[in-house]
Amino acid sequence: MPPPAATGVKPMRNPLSPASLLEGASESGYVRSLIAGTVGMLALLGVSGLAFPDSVAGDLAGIVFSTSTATSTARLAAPIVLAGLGGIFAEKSGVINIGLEGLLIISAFVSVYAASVVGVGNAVLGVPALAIAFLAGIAASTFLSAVFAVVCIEFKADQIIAGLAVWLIALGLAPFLSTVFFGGVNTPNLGVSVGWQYSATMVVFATAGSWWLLNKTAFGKHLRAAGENPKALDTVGVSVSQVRYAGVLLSGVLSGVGGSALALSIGQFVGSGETMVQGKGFIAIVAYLFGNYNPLGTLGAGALFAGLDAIQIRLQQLGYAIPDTLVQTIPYVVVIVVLTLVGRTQIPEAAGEHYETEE
Amino acid sequence: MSDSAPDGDRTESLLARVVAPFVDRSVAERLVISVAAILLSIVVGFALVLVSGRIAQCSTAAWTMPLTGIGFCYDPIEVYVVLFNGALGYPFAVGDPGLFNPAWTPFNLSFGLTLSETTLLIFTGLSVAVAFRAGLFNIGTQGQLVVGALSTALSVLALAPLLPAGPVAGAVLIVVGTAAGAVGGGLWGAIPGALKAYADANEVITTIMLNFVAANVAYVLVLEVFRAEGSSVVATRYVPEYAQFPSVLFPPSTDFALLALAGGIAFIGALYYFVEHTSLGYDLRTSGVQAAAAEYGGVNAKLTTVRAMTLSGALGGIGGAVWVLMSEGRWMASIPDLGFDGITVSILAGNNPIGVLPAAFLFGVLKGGALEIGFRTDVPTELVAVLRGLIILFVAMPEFFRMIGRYTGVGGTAGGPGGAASAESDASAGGDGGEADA
Amino acid sequence: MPRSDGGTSEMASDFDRRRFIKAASAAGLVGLAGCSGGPSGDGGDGGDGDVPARIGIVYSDGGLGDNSFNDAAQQGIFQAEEEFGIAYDESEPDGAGEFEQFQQQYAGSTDPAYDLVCTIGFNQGDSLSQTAPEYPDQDFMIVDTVVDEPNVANYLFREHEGSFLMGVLAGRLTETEFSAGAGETDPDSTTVGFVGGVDSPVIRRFQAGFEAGVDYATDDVDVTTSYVGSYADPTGGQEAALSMYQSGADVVYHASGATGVGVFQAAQEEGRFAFGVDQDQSVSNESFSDVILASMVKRVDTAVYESISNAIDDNHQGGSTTALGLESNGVECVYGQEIGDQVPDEIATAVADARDEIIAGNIEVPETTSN
Amino acid sequence: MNPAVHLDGITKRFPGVVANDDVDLAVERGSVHALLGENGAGKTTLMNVLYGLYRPTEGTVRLDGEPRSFDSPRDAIDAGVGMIHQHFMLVDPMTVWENVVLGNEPTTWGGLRVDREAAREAVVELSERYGFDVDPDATIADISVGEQQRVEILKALYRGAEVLIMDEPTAVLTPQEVEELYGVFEELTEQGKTIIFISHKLGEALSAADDITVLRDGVNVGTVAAADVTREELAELMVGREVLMDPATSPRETGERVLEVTDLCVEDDRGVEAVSDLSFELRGGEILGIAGVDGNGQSQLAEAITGLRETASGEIRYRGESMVGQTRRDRIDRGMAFIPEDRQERGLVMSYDLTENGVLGSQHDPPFARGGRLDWGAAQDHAESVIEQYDVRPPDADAEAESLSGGNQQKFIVGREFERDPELVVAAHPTRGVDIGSTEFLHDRLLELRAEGKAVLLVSSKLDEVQGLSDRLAVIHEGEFTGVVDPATVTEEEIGLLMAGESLDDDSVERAAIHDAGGAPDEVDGGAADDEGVDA
Repeated sequence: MPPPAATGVKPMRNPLSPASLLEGASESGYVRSLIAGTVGMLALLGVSGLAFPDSVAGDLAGIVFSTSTATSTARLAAPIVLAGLGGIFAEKSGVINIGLEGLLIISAFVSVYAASVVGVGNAVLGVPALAIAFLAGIAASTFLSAVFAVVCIEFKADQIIAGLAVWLIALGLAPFLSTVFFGGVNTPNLGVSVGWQYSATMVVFATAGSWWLLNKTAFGKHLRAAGENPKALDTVGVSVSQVRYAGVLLSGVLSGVGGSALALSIGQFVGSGETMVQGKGFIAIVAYLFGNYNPLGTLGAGALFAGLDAIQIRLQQLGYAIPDTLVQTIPYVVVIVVLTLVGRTQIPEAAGEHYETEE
Repeated sequence: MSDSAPDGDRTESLLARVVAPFVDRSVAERLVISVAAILLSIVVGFALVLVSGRIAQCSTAAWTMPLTGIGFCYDPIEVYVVLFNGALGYPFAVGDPGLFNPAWTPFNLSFGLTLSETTLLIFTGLSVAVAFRAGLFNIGTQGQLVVGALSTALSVLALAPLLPAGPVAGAVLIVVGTAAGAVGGGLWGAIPGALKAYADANEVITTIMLNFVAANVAYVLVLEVFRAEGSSVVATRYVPEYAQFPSVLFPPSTDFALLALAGGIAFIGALYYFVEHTSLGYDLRTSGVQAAAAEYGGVNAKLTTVRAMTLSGALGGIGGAVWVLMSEGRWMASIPDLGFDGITVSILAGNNPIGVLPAAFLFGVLKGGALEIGFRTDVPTELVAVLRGLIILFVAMPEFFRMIGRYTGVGGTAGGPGGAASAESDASAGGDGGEADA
Repeated sequence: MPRSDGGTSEMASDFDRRRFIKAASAAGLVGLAGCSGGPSGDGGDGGDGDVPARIGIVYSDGGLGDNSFNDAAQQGIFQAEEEFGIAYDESEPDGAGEFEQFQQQYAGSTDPAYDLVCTIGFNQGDSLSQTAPEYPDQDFMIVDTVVDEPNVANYLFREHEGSFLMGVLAGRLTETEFSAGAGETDPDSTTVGFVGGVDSPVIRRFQAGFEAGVDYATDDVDVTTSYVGSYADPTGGQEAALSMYQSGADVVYHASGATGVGVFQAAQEEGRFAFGVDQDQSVSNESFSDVILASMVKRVDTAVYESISNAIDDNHQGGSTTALGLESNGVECVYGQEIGDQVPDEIATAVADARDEIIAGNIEVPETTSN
Repeated sequence: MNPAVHLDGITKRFPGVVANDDVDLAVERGSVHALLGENGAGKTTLMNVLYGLYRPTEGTVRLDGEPRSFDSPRDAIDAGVGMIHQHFMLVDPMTVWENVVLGNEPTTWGGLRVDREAAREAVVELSERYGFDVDPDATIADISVGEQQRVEILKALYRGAEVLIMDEPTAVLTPQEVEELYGVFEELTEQGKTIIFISHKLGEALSAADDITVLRDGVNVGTVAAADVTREELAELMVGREVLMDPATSPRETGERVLEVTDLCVEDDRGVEAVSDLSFELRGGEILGIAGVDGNGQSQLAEAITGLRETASGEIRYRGESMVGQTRRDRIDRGMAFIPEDRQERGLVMSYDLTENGVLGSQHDPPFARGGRLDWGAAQDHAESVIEQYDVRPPDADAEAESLSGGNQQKFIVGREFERDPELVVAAHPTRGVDIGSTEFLHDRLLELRAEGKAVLLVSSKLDEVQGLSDRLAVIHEGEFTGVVDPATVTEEEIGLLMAGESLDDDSVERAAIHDAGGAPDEVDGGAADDEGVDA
């Protein structure tokens, strides 16, 4: 009998061995190299910053290692990470959801609308307005994701195109409804806001919960199987459709949390142009691809992008004579460079495919 | 799909699977589904207008529902009359005796605007379509258009003083400017192509990122270097009048030139010929539907990827050139989202170059009609954006319409537009037969 | 020195309430399945009856609800509606590409015909310079830029002058120990901030005036500036302002449309002050009135109202340019309605003095930034 | 006692097709039953009925005498029927234990956590009881095909299967693994399990089964005891006519050296060396067979030679010319034909019609392309001529490739490649999934080509095929030749040992191989190669 073909190359390891969380995060060499690269860069920056405190490196180090940057990162990362986690569930189940941006937009609007209807300070059945706002935002996003799920799973729509449609619909619908309700594409300000600590807490819980759900529960295994080899799941009697519905709906729920948190942190929905979501849903996709479908990796990637943005904001204020608009370009260039260096991420084998049970 | 499928083809075959249903579907069925999708989105939009017309507050009812006497702030019928009739400049005399408006000429402002948008969308639609055919999802047409437009504006502005003003110089400048746009956009498009081919970087992500980069870099360049003296907006100087596409027949304010539209149609023909009747076109679309088979057939996958993205970018760049030389007369920040609209055009067209023409026209109508809606009615113009999204959503789910077709016994291709419409009414009426073979 | 303008502020809050009524009645619709909302029949205006004038207005991109520029213009329309009973149609273009089309729609329309088309925002200027000559019989007005056509009345605001006063105020404040409402200064730190929307010549004019004002008022106060890159990104505005406050800024002045909401938010979080722009934002953004110490008000509403009033009187000021600076109160430093009156007198005096000096021509306020 | 499985009068109709026509089948408890038939005979459909994937149009399924009606595989599983598909239904990136318990995970914490320990224990316990040697924590992608198969069996047993259906279980195994599988069969039947396996190989039905049921065209043409029937009788039952069991090879006349491979190393997609230091040569008029278990570098070797995969090191000379660094296109232009193993992924563009598929590979060459323009008229003529000569059905050049059966798809590919007038044909598993009739036809074509003096490199995991057709037979294991033998004299057992990576001591076999393989590289570089390089 021939020995296993590849054992000598890739050490057999059990991804679920009772190892540390960090072990789970570095599920592949890909994530490991990302982590190593990031840590290395930071170390380099720290050392050169200490060595030459008055140089660019010193300034940069001062920015990167400040608490202000850290909290800023936490705030900016929330919608990206939450939507990114949602994206993992959908894509792991085999449905690529590129409509995350749309889900963020619709939940951002609906949460503000719901809060204004209830009236800030009021409560319905003892539930305070802001909590209702969150629930409403989540419900809206989940509903839209359910439409997406039906269209993709029931009617076998092309996932990429249906996802684009979700984005376009939300991009039109939110300002449309805002105009109908409030007379303009931007809503008035609620006058209250949800502190970033709440968002950050939600991010932590959502990340940990997602990690648990994906790696420790039966559902997580079914999800993975639905995305890798739906037939294997089907033949053991688990409905692929149901698992995929669950995956897509979860993407709606998580994006709903993200969108609501985004709007409620300001207390207002801004619907002009690209809306206040400003492409965060697309960055979320990049984040979970970057994080290689690992919730912790996604958290890291989201933090990376948000951190770059936070640094960018602070760099501007140092008054280097670089045009601000160019500084704003840095995160995008970084994404391209990193993607070029690390190359492909592992798309689930059956993602994007329709699955039909035989008869 | 077999176990032996090489890992290296995963992304390619994934894309191929995504793209495949959109390139080989029979044209007739495609047409029926597109029309049905448009009709269905109109129906949904109708309901949306009704509901929001009940929610919004106004002093007088724009429309009263027959029989019920319930008043609505928005008139859902008028919305569509204004949308489609208005986009053409009101050729139909709705409500008045006689079908046609006798004073109507095609060379009116609204129709000109519609055609102007159509022309621009032809180029961006072709740009997305050609990449799609090669199995590449180019979200970056917008960035390629921005870069192309800037190349056009700068090259024409640089060259104009060297030539004696006049129609000859105009022709030269238009040709050079368009070529510069193609080169600029093509090079910008080649970047994600090369990254995809040689570094395996997902082109969806890189093109999205490059859109931001293009917008920001072009903005800074114009703001800091090429801004017109004294201008308070971020824009270059205007290119000379004679170097812009002349508006023949249509009022100059339409920003529409028949010549540019003719150029767009010529490009459609050329691209169709390229894809269907040339060896390189065969390489390109074979890579799109089945990358592994293309490689087997001696197609250099990497080169084809770069080629397709370059061609796609060049088309986007030409779109930018036309925008500069026909619409705006200069490069200006806040370029409209023609590149993103190109994605929707291409999808509606089934990524078929020929289909791009009607699809671009439809979105041109939606654009022209949106302006009319904003102007004539109280309905927020974002309605049209919602309609656009719905059309894309419905076009993406042909299975839904096939199902309706099966339930109602309406054949896939027999009915044409009418067939699809009756398919829906039949479905609500209960359907007759055809259930047995489900 | 005018403090807050009672009339406008009352109207503004009235307007906000109307919006919330809409939202509330929508909730009613959800609850009662269509028993409320819809046409009310109590307005009585907007019919096709006798109106002294019919006005078309094309807003700047960014849309209504920015609590700023566009809303200010709309106030002018409301005022004219209330006082003259005019009829109006308004359009919110989606982007710069649509300005020309909307302008032409209004200009070319014969049923109804518009007595005046108001175009709001500098970025409509180039479009209008093409539209206006094509419709020589149509009257236009434009805010924030000059279109040199006989049928266009131009209204220019000297925002740099107003911003200069904000700079003086900010510069003096940050050196003083001061607390009011939810905010306080840190006299040890001498930094103030400026948050811009999109980096562009117009916003740089605000920045230039502000920086010059700070320089004028005091020697050793730093101005940190940041552009968010959008007029619709309150999160970005919040982050930019937060980092300014956290690195010691006591006051942040913004010129960034709806992005500015984030600046106010940040001010509240950090217990510092913010300056509003375009409108008296302590009124239009009432929930932040405890940190909005003052606003650089551009009387866009006045410009709109005046041009309509002229149109009714058949006195269109075509071809003329009305420069609305400090002298004509076209731009002003308006103190916030809640905490503005707590500004120490000597600082208010310094601001008022600077205003006089500018009007007298003794101070030349720059329009461009140094770098 | 009732039979464990009794299918009674099963008829299954699909639109336009009767897949099973009134089939009866009775399988005794504790027995191994082979379901034998050609491709398309209805074997798989029948088993899908038993497994609940299809509902029968007519007829009943009885288990232990009780009539059952399954709406889904879940019902079948609950009733104790397990199925091991030909393509394993395993999730590659997951571990063995995860796959075994998939869908029936033991959980703790009120369902919030999969009880990994319990699951592993169950897997270990099961594999010990049946003598399987499987690491429960190994990732599926990392284990051998034979082990994967045992994981599939474990999956079924874990779910309490009493009846195991196996679809072509030996298709991907080495002879030794096949033997081990038979051992597993014994172990299972001893403990009272019932096994039904689907096969189209006479030999394995005869050696592994107690009873054999032969299906032809959806009809049960007979159930026989394996002990009472000969190979020839079975074959006749299967095909419905007399079959020549061995392809007729004629003595060879080798020509010029066409292909020389020296110290070739090739990596697979993961960057692992799949072909290691391989050297051989191939002459005109010769068929070199490469036997081996799938996944031992055959695919990478074929791809490297045909230009679909880069070489890591070493030399490939084709007609005297170095091919390293040359593109796929270059090799097509120089007359290298390739029948790929995955015809639906590579060999054909499934959504193209045959006219379009007919020019695949020649799309830049006359007569189809002139000045960059494609002549669809010429392409159609070409496709029609291939269809006619190679008996492709339906004979319609406008038919899309995906509408053809596997055998006809293969015939079209073979036709297209042979019509290029190649000097070298690399044929990878040319008859995999092809019915007996078409297989015969394709074998004849390969022999014809050989007779014309062309060189053929035949890669196949079917031993009888490579043994029957080849002039020389190289056995590959983990990217290396474990032996080059004379197919006429070597025994199946010897090949099996070689396939498993062991070497043969028998000097005579080895000697023949060395003689033919051409030995030292320098000898290859000199010799005839130089003369031939010119007239390529």
